[in-house]
Amino acid sequence: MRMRHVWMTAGTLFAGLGGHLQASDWNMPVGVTDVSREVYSLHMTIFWICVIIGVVVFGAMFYSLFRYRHSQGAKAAKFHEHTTVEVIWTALPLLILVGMAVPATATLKKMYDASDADLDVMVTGQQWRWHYSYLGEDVDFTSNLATPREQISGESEKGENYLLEVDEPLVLPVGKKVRLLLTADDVIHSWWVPELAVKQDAVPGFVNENWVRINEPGIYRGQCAELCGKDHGFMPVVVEAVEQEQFDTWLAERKAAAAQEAQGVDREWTMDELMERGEQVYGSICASCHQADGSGLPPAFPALAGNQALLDEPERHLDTVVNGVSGTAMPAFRTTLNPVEIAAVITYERNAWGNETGEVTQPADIADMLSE
Amino acid sequence: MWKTIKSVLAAFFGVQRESRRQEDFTTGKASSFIVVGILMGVLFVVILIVIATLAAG
Amino acid sequence: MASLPPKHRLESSASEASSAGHDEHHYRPGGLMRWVLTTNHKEIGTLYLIFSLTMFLIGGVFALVVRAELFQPGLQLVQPEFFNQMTTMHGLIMVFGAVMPAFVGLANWMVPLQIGAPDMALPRLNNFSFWLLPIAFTLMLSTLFMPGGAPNFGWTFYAPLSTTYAPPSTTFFILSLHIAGISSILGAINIIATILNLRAPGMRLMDMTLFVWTWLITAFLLIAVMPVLAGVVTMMLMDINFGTSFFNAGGGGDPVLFQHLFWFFGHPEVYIMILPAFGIVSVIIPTFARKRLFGYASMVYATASIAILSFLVWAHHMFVVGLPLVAELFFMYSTMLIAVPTGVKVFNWITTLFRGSISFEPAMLFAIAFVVLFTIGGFSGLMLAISPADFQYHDTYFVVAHFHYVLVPGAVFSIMAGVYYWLPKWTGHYPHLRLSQWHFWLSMIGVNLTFFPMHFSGLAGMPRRIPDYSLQFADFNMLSSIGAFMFGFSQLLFVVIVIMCVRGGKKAPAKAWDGAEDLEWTVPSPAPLHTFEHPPQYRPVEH
Amino acid sequence: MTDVVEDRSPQVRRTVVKTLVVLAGMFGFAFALVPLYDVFCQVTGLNGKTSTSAQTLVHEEVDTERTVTMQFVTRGSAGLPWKLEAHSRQVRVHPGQSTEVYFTFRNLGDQALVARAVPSVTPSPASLHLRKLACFCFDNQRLAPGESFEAPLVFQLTRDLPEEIKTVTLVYTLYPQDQGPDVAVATVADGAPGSDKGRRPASGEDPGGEA
Repeated sequence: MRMRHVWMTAGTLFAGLGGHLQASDWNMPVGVTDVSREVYSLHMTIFWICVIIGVVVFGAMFYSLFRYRHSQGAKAAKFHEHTTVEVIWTALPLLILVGMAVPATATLKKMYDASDADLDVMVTGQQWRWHYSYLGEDVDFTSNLATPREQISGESEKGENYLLEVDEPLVLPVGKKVRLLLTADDVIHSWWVPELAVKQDAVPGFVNENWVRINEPGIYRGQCAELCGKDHGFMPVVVEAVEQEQFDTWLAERKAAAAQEAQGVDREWTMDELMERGEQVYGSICASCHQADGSGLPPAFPALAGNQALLDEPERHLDTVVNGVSGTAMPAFRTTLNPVEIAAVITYERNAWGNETGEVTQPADIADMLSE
Repeated sequence: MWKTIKSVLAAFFGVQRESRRQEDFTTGKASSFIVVGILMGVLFVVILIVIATLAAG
Repeated sequence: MASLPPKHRLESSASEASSAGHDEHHYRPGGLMRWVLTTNHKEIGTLYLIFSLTMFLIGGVFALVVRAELFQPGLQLVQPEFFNQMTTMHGLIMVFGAVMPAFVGLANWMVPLQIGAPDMALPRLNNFSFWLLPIAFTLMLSTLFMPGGAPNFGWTFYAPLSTTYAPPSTTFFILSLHIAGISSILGAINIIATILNLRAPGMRLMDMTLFVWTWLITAFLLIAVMPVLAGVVTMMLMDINFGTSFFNAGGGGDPVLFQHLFWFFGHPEVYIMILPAFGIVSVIIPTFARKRLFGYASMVYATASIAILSFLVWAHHMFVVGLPLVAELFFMYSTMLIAVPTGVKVFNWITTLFRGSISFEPAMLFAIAFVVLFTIGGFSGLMLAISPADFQYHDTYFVVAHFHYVLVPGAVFSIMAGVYYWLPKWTGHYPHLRLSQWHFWLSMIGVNLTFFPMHFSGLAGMPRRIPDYSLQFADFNMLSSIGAFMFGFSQLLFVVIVIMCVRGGKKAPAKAWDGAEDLEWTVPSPAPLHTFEHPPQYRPVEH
Repeated sequence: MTDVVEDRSPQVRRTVVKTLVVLAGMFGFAFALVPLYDVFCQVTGLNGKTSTSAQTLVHEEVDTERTVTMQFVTRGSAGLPWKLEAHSRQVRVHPGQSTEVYFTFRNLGDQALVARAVPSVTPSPASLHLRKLACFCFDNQRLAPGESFEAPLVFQLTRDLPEEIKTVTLVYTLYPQDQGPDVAVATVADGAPGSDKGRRPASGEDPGGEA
C-alpha cells in the first residue's frame, strides 16, 4: 500500500507535472489580492528568465562536454582569456537584473503602503496560537488549531484540512483595505497566508504593519512561518473573507455572544458544567504542552496531574493561569480567556486525572478578581 | 591615480586584461590600491543607498 | 595526452646538510600519541578530514531522523521538541563540524603543497586548533543528553527563542560555539600566515592556484566575521545568565538586533562555505579539460568581489522582519548584484571546458555536477533576492531547497571532488574507479531526488522546520525522504572507497592526472611526510 | 620544520600580529554594533522605537489642513498582573499640535511590582516625527497591590510627517522589571496630583482624551 503510493507519486511526477496535480500543489498560488497577483507574475517572470539563462548556459556546457571528449581524441585549445567576451557576460546579466529590479520595486512600494485602511486588526502571536483583536470594535478572540490530536497521532483518519483548520478564523470583509498590526507575546512568530501574499514577522515588543485587500470571498489557509518552539508546526492561520454585510452581521453576533457569555459569569455553575467546559478549554489551549493526561513534558512543561504545588496552593495555580509566568512559555490568559473559561479550566485541572480536590472555582469570583 | 582607479573599477567589475593586471602587480603600490578600493567601496554603498532612496521616494 | 606547455619548472635547490635542529624535529612519538601531538600539516589535514567525515555522518543521521519523520503526514517517530533538536543539531553539525573543517583539512594538506612550503607557518598552533574541534563538538553533542534536551531553536538561534525561552543546555551550546569559533580563527590565521609568507621563491600572489586564492580570501572573511559570531553568542550568554537585555524588548533591547548581528556574521559565513569550493572546482576542471583555466584574473577578482558584497547583503535574510522600504530596496539591489560575479565564475568554468580535451574521472564528475547544481541553487537564490517574491518564499521549503542546493551538491560535492582528485597524492593509490562512479551517480540522483521536490513543496506553501504538514505536501515529502535515504546510505560507499584507497589499489605516479599542472604533482605519490624542505624555485608561466 | 619557516618567522609574526589586531577590532566592533544600531534606528526610525527621554516641543505652526489619527494600543505580558488602559483609543490631531492623553495603570495582584511600558510605533518612519514631551514610558513604575494611577502622555507629531502617513499607532507593552534601586518613580503618596512627572491616582475622569 505504502509502496503503491510511492509509485503513484513517482508516476504522477514523471508523467508530467500538472497531470494529476493541481498547479497550487507545486507552484506559488496566484492568490486573491492585487498584490498577490503581482507577486505571482514577478515570480513567474524571474523563473522564466532563470530557465532561459539555464538552457543557454547548460546547453553550452553539455555541448562542450560532449563535443570535446578526450576519448574522442579532442585536442585542447590554448586560449585562456578574452576581454570582450568577459565584459559582455558581465554587462548582460547586469542589464537583466536592472530589468528585474524595476517591477520588483514598484510592487514592493505597493506592499508598503498601508495608509487609508478601512479596518485595523491587531494580530498577536503566542506560543502556539494567534490572537486577533478588531481595533475599535471591542471584538477579540483567540484562534487555535482545531485538528484533533488523534488525527496527528494517526489514531484517526486525517481530515481534508489537516493542520490548516482553526476553531475561530479571522473574518475579514472583501474589497476593504484591512491594516494588520502584528506583534507577539513571547517569541518571534510570522503570520503567513500564501493566497494573500502576506508574510510578516510578529516580534515581541515591536509592532509591524502590513495590509490586505481581498478580492474574492473564500477561506484562505496559512501557517506560522517562523520557528517559534515546540508547536511551531501546529499554529495555522485561517482567514475567512466575506461580503461586507455578512461581515457586519458576524461582528454584531460576536458582540452579542460576548455579552451572553458575560451574563453566564453571574450565575452559579455546577461542578459538572465546569468540568465539561473545562475539559474543552484544556483540550484546545493547555493540552499541547501539559498533555491531555496532565503529564506535561518536564522540565519545560511541568506535569499538572499529581502536581503537589498545584494541589496545595490554589492561589498560585490561579495566578499562574491568569497572569502567566514571565520568561516561560506559560502565557497570561487574562486577556485571551473569559472568566467562565478560566474558572472552568481551573476547576478541571484541580479535579481531573486523579487531582481530586473537589474544589470548584466560580466564574463570578474570577470576574471579580479581573476587574479588581 | 587615474590608472589605479581604473584598475580598481576593473576589479569591482571582475574583468581585467592580463597585461594590465601584470602591470598593476609589478608597478602598482598595494597601499594605494587598498585606499582607493576602500573609498570606492564606500562610494558604491552610498550610490546604492541613493538609488534605493530615490526608488522608495 | 594533449601537449601542454610546461606551466612551471622546478629546480631543486642545492642539497644542503641537515642541521642538528632539523634532526631533533624529526623525533616523533609513536602510536596514538603520534597523532595527538603531530605538528605535520599532512597529518593534521588528515585528522581534520576524518573529523569532518565523522561529523558529516552524524549530522546525516540527524537529517535522516528528520526525513523519516517527514516521510508521511502525522507524527510517527519523534515528538516535535525532539524534531526541533534534530533540525538544529543537523544544521550546526553540518555547518561548523562538517563543511568548515573539511575545507580546513583540504587547506592543511594542499596549501603548503601548492605554494611549495614545507609546512604551515604555525605548526603547533595548527595542532591546537584541530584538537579544539573534538572538544567543541563533544560538548555540543552532549547537550542531547542534558535535561531539557539539546538546542531546539534552529541553527540560526533567533532570540528570544534562544535566550529567554531556551533549554538549559543553551549555555553549553554557546561555549561549544566559542571553542569551534576559536578553532576556525586560529586555522584562518595560520592559513593567512602561510600563504603570505611561505610561498616558494618566485611565486607571486597572482601565480597561486585558485584554491589557494579562494582560501586566502575565505581566511580573511573568517577573521572578519567569526569575532562577530563570538560577540553575538556572548551577548546571548549575558542575556541568559547575567540579566542584560541586548535582545529583550522588555529591558530596552531588540530581538531584531540579534538577527542583524547574526546575519552580519551569517552571510559571509555562507561564502566561507562556498569560496573554497569554487577554488577546488577551478583546479579540477582545467586538469580534466587539459586546458588552462579561462579568465584566471577575473576568477580572482570575482572571488574578492563576492567576498566584499557578502558584507552588504545580510538583511536579505530578514525581508519579512519589518524593515523600512529603503532598507528593503538597498538589500534587494545589493543581493541581486552578487549574481554578476557568481555568473562570471560559472561562465569561466564553462569556457574552460569549451574546446578542451575532456575526460570524466570521478573528481571531474563531481566538479561538473557542482557547476550545474550550484548554478541551479544560484538561480533560486536570485529568485529569493526579489524582495516582494521573497515574502512568499521566505522560511518555506523553497529556501531549504535553495541552500541545500548550494551546500550539498555545492560545498559537499566540491569536497568530494577534491578528495577524489587528491586521494592519489595522499595515499599513492587511485580510488576504485567503478565504486567511485557508483558513488557519484547514487549521490547525484539521491541529492536531486531529495532537494528538487522541496522547491515545489515550498512554493505550494510548506513552511520549514515543521515536524508535521498538511496533506497536499505529502507526495513531495515522500520523494524527498526516499532521496535523502538514498543519498545518506550512498555515503557509506564513500567511506568504503576511501578506506580501500588508503589500504591499496592501483598505484599512482607523482603526476596522477595527465592534465594536472600544479606544484603538488611534482612531489611523489604518496606525498612523503616532509616535502619542499628546501624551497623549490618557482618559474611562472609566461603570460 | 625547517630553515625556511624559521627564516621567515619575523614575517610570520608580523602577519599574525596584524590579523590579531583585526580580530580584536572585529570583536569590539560586534559590541559597538549594539549602540550603533540604536543610533541608526533613531536616525532612520528603523525599528519604530521612540525616544527614551523627554523631548522638547518644536514650536511650529499647526497644520490644520491635515488630520492624522493617533491610535493607542496597550498590552500586558506574562507574569505581570497589571492592566494598562488608554483613556481614549484614538485621537485625531493636526501635525504640529501638542496633545495630552491619559493612561491608567492598575496593579490587580497582591504584590508590589515594578514594570515599564515599552513603546513601539508603526509605521516605523513615523517614530522620527513623534515627539514625546512627557511620557510614563521613560521610567519604571512601581505599584503597590491594588494600587492604580493615571499618567499623561504629551506628544506632538511634527509637521514634516510624511504626507502618506495618515494613521500612527502607538503600542505600549507592559514588561516586568527587576525591583532594583534604579526605580525612578516611587509609589505616589495619595492625593498629590501633578506631582512626580504628572502621576496621579486614578480618578476615572478623562480630561486628556478628546476624540
